[in-house]
Parts: sequence; C-alpha cells; structure tokens
Amino acid sequence: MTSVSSASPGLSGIRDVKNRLFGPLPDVAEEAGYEPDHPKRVGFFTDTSVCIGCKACEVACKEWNTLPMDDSHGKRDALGLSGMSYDNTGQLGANSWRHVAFIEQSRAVDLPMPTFGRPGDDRHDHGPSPATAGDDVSLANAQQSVLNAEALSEFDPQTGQTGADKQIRWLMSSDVCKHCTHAGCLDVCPTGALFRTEFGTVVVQGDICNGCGYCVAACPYGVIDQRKDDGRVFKCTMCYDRLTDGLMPACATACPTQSIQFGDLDELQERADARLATLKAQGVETARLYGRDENDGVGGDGAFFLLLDEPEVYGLPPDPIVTTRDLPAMWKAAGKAAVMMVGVAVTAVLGSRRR
Amino acid sequence: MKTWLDSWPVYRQLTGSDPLGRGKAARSKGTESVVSRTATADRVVKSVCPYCAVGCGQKVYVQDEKITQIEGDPDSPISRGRLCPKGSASKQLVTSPTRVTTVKYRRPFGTDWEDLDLDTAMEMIADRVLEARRKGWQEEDGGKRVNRTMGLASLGGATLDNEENYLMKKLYSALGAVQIENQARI
Amino acid sequence: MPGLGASFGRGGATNFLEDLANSDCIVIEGSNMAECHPVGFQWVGEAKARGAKIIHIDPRFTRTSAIADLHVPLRIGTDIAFLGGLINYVLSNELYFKEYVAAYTNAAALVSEEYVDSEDLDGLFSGFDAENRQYDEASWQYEPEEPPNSGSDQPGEAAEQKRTDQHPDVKKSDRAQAAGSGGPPIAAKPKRDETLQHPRSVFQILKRHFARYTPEMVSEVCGVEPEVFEQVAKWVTENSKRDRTTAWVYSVGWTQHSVGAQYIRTCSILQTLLGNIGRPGGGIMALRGHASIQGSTDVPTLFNLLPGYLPMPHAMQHTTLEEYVADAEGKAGFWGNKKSYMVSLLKAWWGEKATAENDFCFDYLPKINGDHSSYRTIADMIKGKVSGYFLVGENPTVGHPNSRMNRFGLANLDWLVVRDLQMIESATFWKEGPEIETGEMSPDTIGTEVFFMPAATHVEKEGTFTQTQRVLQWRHKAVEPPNDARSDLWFYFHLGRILRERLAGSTDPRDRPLLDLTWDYPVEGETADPSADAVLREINGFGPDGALLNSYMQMKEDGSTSGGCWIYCGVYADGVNQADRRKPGKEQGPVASEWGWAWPLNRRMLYNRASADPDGKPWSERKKYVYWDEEAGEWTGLDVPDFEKKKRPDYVPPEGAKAQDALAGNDPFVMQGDGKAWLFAPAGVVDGPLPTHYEPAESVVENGLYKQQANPTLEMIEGPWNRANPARSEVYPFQVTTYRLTEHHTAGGMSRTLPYLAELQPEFFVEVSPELAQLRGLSNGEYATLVSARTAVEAKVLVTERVRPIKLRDGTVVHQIGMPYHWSYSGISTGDAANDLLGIVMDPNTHIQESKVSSCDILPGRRPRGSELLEFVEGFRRRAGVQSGKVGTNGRDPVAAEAGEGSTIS
Amino acid sequence: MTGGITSPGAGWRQADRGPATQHTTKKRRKRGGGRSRGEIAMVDDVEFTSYYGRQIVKTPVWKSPDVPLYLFLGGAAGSSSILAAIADLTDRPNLTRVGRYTAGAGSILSVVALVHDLGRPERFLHMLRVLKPTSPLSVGTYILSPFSAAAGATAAVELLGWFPRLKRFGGVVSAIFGGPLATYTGVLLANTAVPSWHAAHTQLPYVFGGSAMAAGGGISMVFVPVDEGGPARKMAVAGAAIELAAMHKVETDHGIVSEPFHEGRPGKLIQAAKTATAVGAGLTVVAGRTRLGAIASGTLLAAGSLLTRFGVFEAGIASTKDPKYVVVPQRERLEAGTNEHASTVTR
Repeated sequence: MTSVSSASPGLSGIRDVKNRLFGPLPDVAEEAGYEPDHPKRVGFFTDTSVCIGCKACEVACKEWNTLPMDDSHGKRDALGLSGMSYDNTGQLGANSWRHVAFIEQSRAVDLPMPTFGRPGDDRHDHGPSPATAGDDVSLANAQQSVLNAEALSEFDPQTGQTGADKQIRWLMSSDVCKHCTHAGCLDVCPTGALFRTEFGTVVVQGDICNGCGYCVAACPYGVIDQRKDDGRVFKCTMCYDRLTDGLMPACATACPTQSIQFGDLDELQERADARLATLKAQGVETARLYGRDENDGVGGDGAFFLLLDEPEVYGLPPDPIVTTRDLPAMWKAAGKAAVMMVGVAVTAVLGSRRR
Repeated sequence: MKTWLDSWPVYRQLTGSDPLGRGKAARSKGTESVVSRTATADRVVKSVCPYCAVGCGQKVYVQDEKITQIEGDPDSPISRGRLCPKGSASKQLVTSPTRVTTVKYRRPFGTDWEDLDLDTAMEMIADRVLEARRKGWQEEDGGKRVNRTMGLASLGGATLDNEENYLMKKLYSALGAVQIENQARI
Repeated sequence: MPGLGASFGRGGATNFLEDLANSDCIVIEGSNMAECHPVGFQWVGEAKARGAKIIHIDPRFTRTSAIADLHVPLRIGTDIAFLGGLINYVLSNELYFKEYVAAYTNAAALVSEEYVDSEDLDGLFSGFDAENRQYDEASWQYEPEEPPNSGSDQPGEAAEQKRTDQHPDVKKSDRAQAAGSGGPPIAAKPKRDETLQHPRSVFQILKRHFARYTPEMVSEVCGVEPEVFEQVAKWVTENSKRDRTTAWVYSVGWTQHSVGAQYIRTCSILQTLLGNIGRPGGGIMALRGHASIQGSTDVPTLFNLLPGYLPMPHAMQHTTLEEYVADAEGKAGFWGNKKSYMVSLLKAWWGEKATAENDFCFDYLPKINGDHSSYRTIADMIKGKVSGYFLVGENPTVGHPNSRMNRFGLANLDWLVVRDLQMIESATFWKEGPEIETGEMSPDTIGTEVFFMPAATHVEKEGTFTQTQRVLQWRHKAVEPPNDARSDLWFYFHLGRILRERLAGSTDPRDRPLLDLTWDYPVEGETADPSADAVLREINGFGPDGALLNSYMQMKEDGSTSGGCWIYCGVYADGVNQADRRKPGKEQGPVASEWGWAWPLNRRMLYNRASADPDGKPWSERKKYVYWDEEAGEWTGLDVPDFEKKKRPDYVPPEGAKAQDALAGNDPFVMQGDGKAWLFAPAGVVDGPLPTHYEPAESVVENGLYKQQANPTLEMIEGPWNRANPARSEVYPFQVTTYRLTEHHTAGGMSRTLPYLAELQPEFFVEVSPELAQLRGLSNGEYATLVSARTAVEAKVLVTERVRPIKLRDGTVVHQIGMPYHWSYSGISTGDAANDLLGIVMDPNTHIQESKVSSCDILPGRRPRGSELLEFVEGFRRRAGVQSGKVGTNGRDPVAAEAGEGSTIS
Repeated sequence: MTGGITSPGAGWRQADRGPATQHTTKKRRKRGGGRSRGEIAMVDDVEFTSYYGRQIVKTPVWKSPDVPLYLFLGGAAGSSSILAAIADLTDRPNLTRVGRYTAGAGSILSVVALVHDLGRPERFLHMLRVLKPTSPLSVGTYILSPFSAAAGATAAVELLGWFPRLKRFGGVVSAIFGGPLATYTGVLLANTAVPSWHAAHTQLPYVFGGSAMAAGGGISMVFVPVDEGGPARKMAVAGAAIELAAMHKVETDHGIVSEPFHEGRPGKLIQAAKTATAVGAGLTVVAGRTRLGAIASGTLLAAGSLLTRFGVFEAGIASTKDPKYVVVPQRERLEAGTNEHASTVTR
C-alpha cells in the first residue's frame, strides 16, 4: 500500500485501500487517514480462564472515566439485586463500559478447568524463583488433565446416590467494547462523533455527538448506549486519554490476574494463540478465541477473548457481522426503489387522461 | 479562508487522506486537546491501599490539592501495580458524597445531631475522659494492686497506622485504661 | 495467632505472598483468597502457571474454587477432622519428611508421664477442671532433662509464675496471644529419644492421637468422599519433599471458630511433618483481612498485650519488673532477652523518669486480671459498668457478631466517641438502630452522649501499615484532610496534650504515669499534626548515644536503650525509614528485600534456616534459599537469614548458655525455648496440646469422634441478648456461615458508602442450595427470613448450586446457608445486618468469636416488623427450649441482673 | 464444536434462566415466547442459549412516534414532490399545488421529527460536519436538507404566488431528492444490527417506496378534484401493491426474524396496515372517481402507510428484546456454512 503525502490533496490523495467496509484490514488507522507513522494498533485480550470475577476492571473504568452508578438494567443511580449470580452490572451500556458476566453451570460429565496462564511479560524480569528453572516435572503435571472435585464427590442428597457425574463450573468474563476493525457504530455515525483513533480504537467525541442514536442500533454486540438524561452516547474509549500519556487503560492496569491484557494487537494475538494451544494441550477442549479472526464478520475485534463456552452463553453474538457489509446492496435497492417511484409516478401521470 | 475551511471535516474529507470521514478527518477540537489527568497532576504520592492486608502499592495523583486519581503502583513487588475493586474505588473514600467532615454531637436523650466546634469537642472529650477514669478507678482488685480504670474502653479498627496504635496504647496505658481492643480480635 | 505462635514461635505468616509462586501445591483452606485478597491471588496464579496444583477446601464453591484444580466441599466446622486425616495419612504411610522431623521438631521430646490424651478420655485431655471449664496444663509438660527452670536466672520466681499461669484469672487474660512473637515459655528443655520410638515421645503420642482420623472417619465427619480425600492427600504428599513444597493458605475461615487456634495448630503439625516450614514455596500463609491487622497485634491495641507481644502485666504475677521477666529471663531462644525489650519499652514511654531505681516505672502500667476483651466489655457496658467508649474506625453494630448486643452496650454508656469517615451505624444506633423500631430502645431512653469526630483517609495522613506478611510500608500524605477531619494520630496526640495540661500540677500519684509520659512529638502544619515519622523513630528505638538502633540485639536491660516495639527495631536502621524503601520490584530479586521492611530484621521468610539441612546445605538445588557458606563462615542466600548470621550449623551450646546462645546450630525455630517446631504444644494453647475435632457450638450434628460434643473450654457470654441456639436443634436446623465478598469491606463503612462498590453488590443476600430452596419454598431474587435465638433478619435469596447440602454417611443432610455480612441500614447499599443473627461464643485462646458457623431456620418472605418481630423470635426460642430473650429498656434486664457473669459453655 | 458440551440447547446448561428454581421461566424462554399466527411456519420450539435471557443487541433509542412519523412524512413528501413535479410539467395545477403543499409540509415536519428525536437537538447542525456514505443518516441528511429547502420554498412561493419560474425549478429539485428521501429510510432502518430490520435490508426500500407512493397518492386523492386525481390514484394503487408485495416478502423470507412482524403489537399494526392498504387500494379502483370514495380510500391508503411505518418500526424494536432473534439466525448460518467470512470463534 502506498502512502500519499498530505501535500497532494484532492482525490488523488485517497489511498487505494481494499476492504473498506468488510473483510480483513491490515492497518485500520491508515485506512482512517493517519500517516504511516501512527502508533501500532492496540487492543485487549481478555483471557476469561484466569478471571476471578473481582470486577476491579468495572470499578477502575468507572473511576477513571467518572461514570455514574447504575443498576443491572443500566438505570442511572439505581440499585438492586439482579438475581443473576454475582452479576449486578447486567450489561454493557452508557454507564458501564466493562461488564463481568457470571455463569453458573452444572453438568454431568468431566469438565476440566484450565491451568492458570502466564499472562504478561513482567515475569521475565521479575519473580524468578528457585523453583522455576528447567522444571520439567511441574510442566508435566500441568499438562495432566485435572479433575474437578465435583466429579468425585458430587451426590444427590435427595436420593443418596453418589454422583460422581455432576460438576459445577463458574465462568466469569469481563466484557468490553470490541473496537471492531469494521465498526458499525462508527460507520453509521452521521456527525463524525465516533471516529477511529491513531491507535486503531473507536471513540466517541463528546463535543460532537448529538445523540441521534444510530450507533446504538448499529452495534452487533449491543455495546454502545445513550445516557438518557444527557442525550449523548457513551462507550469504552480504551482510555484514549491515558494512551496519549503512555499509560495502559484503567481496567487492564487494575486487573489482578491479568485476565485483561492490553498491548499491541498483533502481539496480543500471538499471545492468545499460544494460550489457546497450551489449554488445548492440557485437555481444555472447551477453550476458544472469540473475535480474534480477522476474516470474521467484523474484520476481527480490537478487543478479543478467550472463552470456555459458546459466545451466547456469555451474552455475545455467535456470528456478528458489521451491518455496513450489506450497505452497497441496500443503497442499490434504495436507488432502484427511488427510480421505480419516479417511473411509477411518470407512468401514472402519463397514463392518465388529461382533463 | 483556508483555516476556516480546514475546520470543516467535509473539506478535510475531500482534500485529505480520509475520504470516508471515519478517522483523521473527523477529529474534533476536543479530541485534539485531550490530555490525561495523570499528565497534568502536580505530584504523585506513594501510598498503600487501606482495605485488605495484601498491602498493594498505590500511586496517588494530586492536582490543585485534590486527589484526581488513585491507581496501582507497578513498582510494588507485592501487587505489581494491580488493584482489586475496593482498591480501585479508594479515591471515593476521599471524595464520597456522604463523607462527614465536621464534628457532630448528640446530647444525652437528644433526637438529632448538632454541630460542634472541633476544639470544643476535644475539650469536652477530655473532661469526660477524666471523669470516666475517676469513676472507674481501681487501685486494687481481689487484693492485688491493679492501678487502673475500668471506666474507659476503646475499640480500634485495623486501618489504624502502627504509629496511631502506638500512641493509643501509650496514652491509654498511662491513663490506666486496660479495656483497649482492636479489630484484630475479630 | 497462638496457633502459629505456639507451633513455631511467632504468630505471623511464615512466608510471603510472592513466595507462593514457588509452591508446587497450594492448599487454600479456611480462606476465600480470590475474593478477599484478589491481588495477592496473582501469586497463586503464577504458581498454577508453573504447574502447581491448587486445592480449595471450603464448604462453599467460591470464586477461589472456580480457579482451583480441585474444590473440596466439606461440612462447615470440620477442618480439624480433615487435616487430622491428612496427618494420619502422612504418619501411617510414612510420608513425613524424616530428616526434617527428626532435626527440627520436638518429635523426639518426651512428654510427662501424667499426660493423658483425649483418645483415652473421650475428647478431654488430662488436667480438665470441669468447674472452671479450663485445663491445668501441668500434665502436658515435657519430661525435663534438667530440673525445671534451672536455666532461669530466677528459678523461684519462674516456678511461681508457672504455677499461677494455671489460675483461672490468668487463663482468662489470654496469655496465649503473647506467643505472637516468641513461643510460650517452657520450664526446661525436654529429654529426647532420637529414635522416636519411646511411647511417650511426641511422635508416638501424635501417631496414637491421630490414628482414629481415617479417610472413612473424614468422610463421615466432613462429608467428603474418601476418593477426594485421597486425591488431596496424594497431591499434598507428592509435593512435599526435598525438592518440592506445599503451601497452606488460611484466613478467618479458620480463626473464627470456637476451636480456631487448634485449626491452625493442626495445619502447623501437618506442614511441620511434611517439612514445609521455613522453605520456599512452603509455609503457612495467614492472610489477614485488613490493611494493618498484623500491625494492630504487633503494636497492639489489645488488652492483654504490650507492643512486640510482651504480655500486659498481670495483677497476680507481675507486681514488679523482676517478676514480669522471670519466666523468660536467661532462657534459651530470643525470648531470653525479654527484660531488654521491656526496659526499652518503658524507657520509650517514660524516658528520663524511668530509672533502674524505680523499676523503670514498671508500676505505672495498669494490671489486668481477667478477660477484658471487647465482648466482655460490651456485656459490662450493658450492666452500666463502663462510662466512656472510643470507636476508632470500627463499626461493631454491623461488623461484630450479635450486633444487637453491641447496640445495647452502646446505649448504656455515658458517652461515646466515634471516629470515622462516614456516619456509620455505630454512631446512629440511638436513632436508627433496629431496636428503635421494635420499641426496645428510643432516643428518649438513651442517655449516651455521642461525639462524631471526622477522620482522615489513608491519603490524608502519613504512617505505616503492616500487611499480611509482616512488611511495614510507609504511606506519604497526599493532601490535607478536609474541614474538621483529622488523623487518629492527631486526635490522640492532642487528647493526651489536653489531658496533661489539665492535670499539670496534680499531686495525685495516679496521674504520674500521664504526667511523666514522653509526649513531645513535633507537630507540623496549620492543624498541628504530630509527626508520624517521630513516632516511628520512637518505636524503632534509640541507643545510649541517641542514635537510632539497627537491631533489637542492641537493646539493653540497663535502661541505656529505648524502643517502643522491639520487634520493629530496625525499621529505622541506619537512620533511614526502611518502611519507605521503594526500590521497584523489577529491579530486585524474587524476595524483594528492599521494598518496605519486614519484622523481624527484614526477614521475609521466617525460620528460613530450615530451608537448609542440619549441616547447612540446601535440601535440594530446586528449593535452595538460605544456606551455610563455609568459606565466608556465615549464612547466606536469597533472604536475610532468620538465624544468627555467624552461628555455625554444627554449633552446640556450651553448658550454661543463655538466650540465643543456648540454641544449637540446627535449631531453626529461634523464638522457641527449645529451638524446635512444636508438633505437641506443652504450653501456649489452653484447650489442648494437640488438636481434637469438636463440633461447633451450634452444630446440627453429633460429634462422631468423641462424646465431648464441643470445645470443653469454649467461652460464652450469657444474657438475654446472647441466647445460644442449642446444638442439634430441630428448631434451628440449618448451618449458616458468614463471609465477605470482593466487592465490599467488612462492616461496609468503607464500601457501602462508595457508589462504585455499592452498585456491584447492592443488597443483602443469602446463598442457598436448590435443595434447601425447594425444602423451604425459597425463590431466587425474593426475600427470605432467617431466624436464630438472637433475632431474625431478612435477605434476598440467591439460589445456587455452588452451595451444597452435605449428606453424611448416616443419611443426615446438613444444609448450609451462606450469608455475607457487609450490610446494615446506612450507606448507599443497605439491608439487614447478618451479624444480628449470630451469637457470641469464643475460642478460649484468642477470644475470637465463632462467626463461621451458627445455626438458624430460614423461611420465605420478609420478616415481621416492630414488636411482632420480638414475638416471632421469642416463639422460636420457646419451641427450641431456649430461655426467653426479652430485654428491658436499652437491653437492660431488670430481672436477671447478674446474667453476663458466666464465661463458660451453657 | 466440541460435541455435547458446547452444542447449544444440549440440555445440561441452562444459563438462560435464573439459578435453578426457575424451571417454568426456562421453558417459556426456551420456547421463544409468544404465539405464532398466520400461515407462516414459525420456529416455535427453537433451542438456544443466552445470558439469563438478556438481549444481546441494544434496543434502538429512537423515539416513537418521532421516527415512524419521520419515515411516513418523508415518504409522503418525497412521493408527493415527484407527483407534483410531473403534474407541473404536464400542467395539472391542482395536483401540482396539493403535491407541493404535501411535500413542503411533510419535509418541514419530518425535519422537526428528526430534530426532536435527537438526544441533543441543539446540535442538529453537527449532522453537516461530515458526509459519510457509510451512514444512511448522513446521506439522508444531505438528501433531506436540499429536499426540505427546495420543497419548503416551493410550497411557500406556491402559497404566496411569487416567482413561477423558480417554483418550477424548486419543484424539480425537490422531485430529484424525493425518491431517495422516500427509499433511503428503508436503508436507515436496515443498516443496523436490529435483526428484523437488517434481514429485510433489500426489501425495506421497496416497502417504504411503495408505502410512500400509497401515502402521497392517497393524500393527493383526498385534496385533488377527482377528475384531476387520476395520476394520484394510479400512483397510490401501484404503491400499495408494491408495499403489500414487498411487505409479504419481509414477513415470510427471514425465518425466525420474520416472527416479530406477526406477533404482538407490531403484528397487529402490520395486520391493520395491510388491511387499510388493501381496502384503500380496492376502494380506489372501485370508487376512486367519486369524491367521497377518493377521500375514504385516500385516507385509508395514507393510514395504511402510516401503520406500516409504525409496524415495521416496532417489529424491529421487538426483535432486539429477545436474544433468540440474534442467536438463532446466526447459529443457523454458521451451521449451514453459508457465510463468505470466517467464524469469529477460533477453536
């Protein structure tokens, strides 16, 4: 891809970019007009297999972005127990930019939990121990399939049967705006309030948004929402302001287990692939990545996940597609329909007897 | 004219590298002037989280003598910069809307709080300490010398600093008060 | 923490959080680490990433279980049986670390002929005094190799003290906690049988004592299937050897039991047998729940302790300084220097006025002669015996069990000072407490004068916290506190100043301690805030030349040195605030010795001499930590050796050696009188030298092991406001356990008032199993009412399979209810107070209440209001055959005026 | 897929309900709620999983009646402007005048409706900051703005009788934008993640175009003398036929996401819309040449158009509130393997 200097304005300055609406896009920031020396695209890799559901991400996010308190239905300044396990946040919305989902499951067969990952690279220069070097034994242990105690001890107190077949699993996952490669919210925004930053993230500009609400309907993940009393829409900015100061987003900074990892997207993708391979090797068949594939319906997510169950279990769409993929077809239909209208009108008039 | 036109994103769309108006062309004045409040802080003070006993390091950002941000201190070998939800919320300890920052006084059999000057309150408390000490004084108990007072008791939380605990124990002991307890019992 | 203190010599966590990363197996038991210490839990994560097995043993499936490799749901209150089973497994399968046990423990010591084990007395040990519900520990002693107390400089005094130690009043005064640093004193070093075969050797006694704790018995008592038990046993023992270590993690899930100290003792015995103490990746990690709860016992505001675990003088034993130090004077181990520590403390407090001639003002100290702990004090308040009360950052009407009783106590004071950030429930009980609604008290009847004094937050004052692994960390002040808000340091300094001004010129001898007190701290700023730095310097202590001391080894008994807390001596070593050291972790080794400062003497892992074998060589290359460098002639390694640096591993104490010199080069437990880890505790634990399974006071199950149902020595406070649910009652058929959630902090004053935390757990709720929900008709998200002999509370219901009924072998189904205790009526997130439901029964060692297990009934719907609530609860009491709980105005009982005196089990 | 564990609805996992006790809720939820009606085979026993039955996509925050009215007014104005322009060129003054008034009034009112719907109405002009072909609303703004300027001005001069030349020019300009104004609203709704709207993305422009002609023709029928109203009647009937035909496809082509068009309040609205439109069209043919018949049928056609807008709008809203409309079709296309793109799940 050739870059054109800003000194040559006009249509000649428009870069020849493929897949502007759909499909993989190697450099989202450049597509959005940034010079090639823009920062690398950053993102989140949320590894739910090490999430302890502490909600530090939710609080750190609200704290940094001074978001209002709300209940599990997004109602501002309201409180109430949701009855959904330990989730009283309920959903992502204008007031909650991180949402930790809690899923309680019990089932009748072996269901291994994964071994803890080693996210983050700080351990390389920190925390070496007398025990680590060349520890083949522990590695071998780590790769044993791990039985959940429930498998051994569960029984039904009503019937007295020893139920070695029932297991409990408690999944936790911190959801966030996906910062899609092809972001429906950004595409449909008529004011340019939503824009692609130099970091490749998608951010709402509060001084521009006029609350038309189009983005709310356009997000295939149900992330962005309007704050009723304010009128404008809000969502995760991946702490755009912090990024400009060289800091990590607040959620990733706080996360105690590094379930939320922030970094250059390509590096995160590598890390996630390795993590998935590790888990698979440990027999965690249910592990999978979500939003990591650049060929998916949104061109891959800037914030992607390692899940232990199907996406919809976590409240995520199983096959999200950016709505704008179909826009050319829609414009075509609208154009044809408009022409049709003129045709009908002309026919109607010409076909009518003049008085 | 050029500047004026340049401030219109459509013009930037038509002339720049962002024809679809989804990125560079759409940037607003607000966005161009975004600055992290960590960058504008007057100072950063090192502290320790007051909740559980892990003792996570905290960085406290201060601007215009107000706390603008509290976050984990990555230098801490114990916490490595991470914080739990409570630690992440600890700025609200300072800024909580329901925090009470003036002395309140309820007189015996009173039905509501009254305001009280801090110095007056200190003097009143001193009076009452001396009186309670006198009332509960025991020179001996069970025939043994105890030189203490049973009229005063204290219960401290475990968010007290070591220095505070030390002064408390020192003062209470000098007063002869022994029923001095702490959350640590719980 | 007498459980650890009596076993190893110091009542603190033996290792540090970061060291958990080195574990090959981590057992989290009696702790919900992921929820209550999320950031500390990252080190468990590190270990897991390195291949360690993570086992979570807990009645509830929590966020910790969700990440563990194995969750073992055991019946509430049966940890001793489970751990006892592991001990038996280790002993009977010969899986203990033989060289370690032989060299570093008291396994070889012989116990007195008079000792009779609980196995032979159906749950009681020899020496039980049924009248006072206490043990005389005389029969638990070692068989001495020399006449008792001959090592002492004052054999007579020491013997006298030994005798009075067993007096009920002394017992009540909680001597056990004095073992926080320095094991309990013993009369003499024991005779030993190095073959461990002598029938009266500790090792053989241990074997016999735990022989009954078979996997089958564990299964019956704990409701844990034998297969699961064996899985745990396998993982633990496979990972405890020369090159592998297992760590145990506990917190208040163990301490808040009527046998709490013995839970920890059981674990200590197991970890000692496995050779996991003093070694990297091993140890017993005691997770403290609050920022400086460790500090609050090190520099205690506790009735029975002086700083540095020096005991508070007892009226019967300590009329003079000489008597006070007699039990330790000249003994082996570092406790042998008790006098130096005490004299330095007295010099710190009374400075120039403390001289050898006046016993260094020892007599200025008030004396204790019984249990003056907080629950006892509350009972005294209700009786009108206490005039004034200070609540300093504590909210007992929410956070303490039987909150109702606490409110009655406060309602009968003359005055109350509450120092807090928020208008907590303990400050508003007189107008908003639940008893106002029931008509049991009202503002018109409550004469308590209340002062609410706004406090400074952690960023508005400077000072040190001591966190869970004994590390002191200095906090800098970021901003000034607003308006009238002041630090507690400010409050106490100025209160003391005013009091001293008031009494200036007094000739009353009782005022001398106050007037002679050193109280001249420099003040700073507009508010005249005293310098915390100056206080820390005083705590550290000064030498004769006025220079700051570097080590408590420099403390002298002649009054030439001072120091407010001997174990903290060194925090200002070299004139530098060591607690303020902040060398980034990334720039130092794994032990990070240059971050903050750990007591004692910046040793991060205690007893680390045990990480090397008796000859001073590492047990294995993989677990190398501290070892003897023959060339340099000193101990070296990753950490500061918890041992005299130059003492050779083959050092044998010469005849007549005192204090530390009396310990050999292979005695790693330097605070113990015999330098050994105690498998058997001849002293220091008041309810038995060995742990024994007893049912909780309000268990719904019969003790399957012994006739003795509950701890024979457990403490109780009797009164109409503290009625006990009878054990195995059909009226209160379900067990309930209280706990904390990640999203909240204890009594909620620091979390329910913060919007971002309140919204995360917005209402009081209880967790029940689907089975119990079906049994009682409870629905998810709806209200339920829980009722005990104390009162009834209502909560929203979460029905979850994470809470499981336990079915015992005899078919009994034990339903367990989970009940987080953060709520009450104030703040943003509100609800009834869980602690209203609980009564107070206590561990006799620590006076810590059994809030982890009680019993109740649960019904669908909301609770009755007003006086109907009282009738409702009384109805249950009547059916259960419990004495009436009706009280007079403000909780006073006009009839049973003497109630509250008893301190024994009903 | 990893077999039994992960296949949705395999039975062991019940995350789409509150914990354990709520068996009834679960059953109801699993069945997908509501009755099916009509001749269309409904996916009634569909099994799927969700997060406590919570919706996945957000419900649009667009207000009713603002937005349905906007759709209606824009359509009626657009088709009227076309009719007026051609009528003007073929010298039909009454038809021209009525068409211009309808277009002018409609355009002004639709701007009002659009602005009123904004969370920050005072920032309406921010719509003109950028021109985004990817945003139907942006494109729509650049259609509506010239249209309403031209149509409004034309209507005004028509009323005042000034500048006849300019009048014709304005009429032609507005007619150029009239068609797109009427059909772009179909794209406006369809270019969202709202399942029932997006699925019909190639059909909605026709529905709305036809509906616009039915409405525009209908309104003209009401006000134009019957002997001049021939073009209006023809356009109205043709529009109604297109609307009904396209709407039929919307209602039947899309499996489960067609369901909201049949159920509940939106179902009733659409049923009423179809009835009004069909009866109106029939009446036009039968009695359109009588004054009364013209008024009655014109009103019915306009009402039918209005009801269609409300029905389609509300059906879309309904489709966001049940996660099955997101999960089931996405699962189906994943399992059918018909996607040209890759799965977002990497196993």
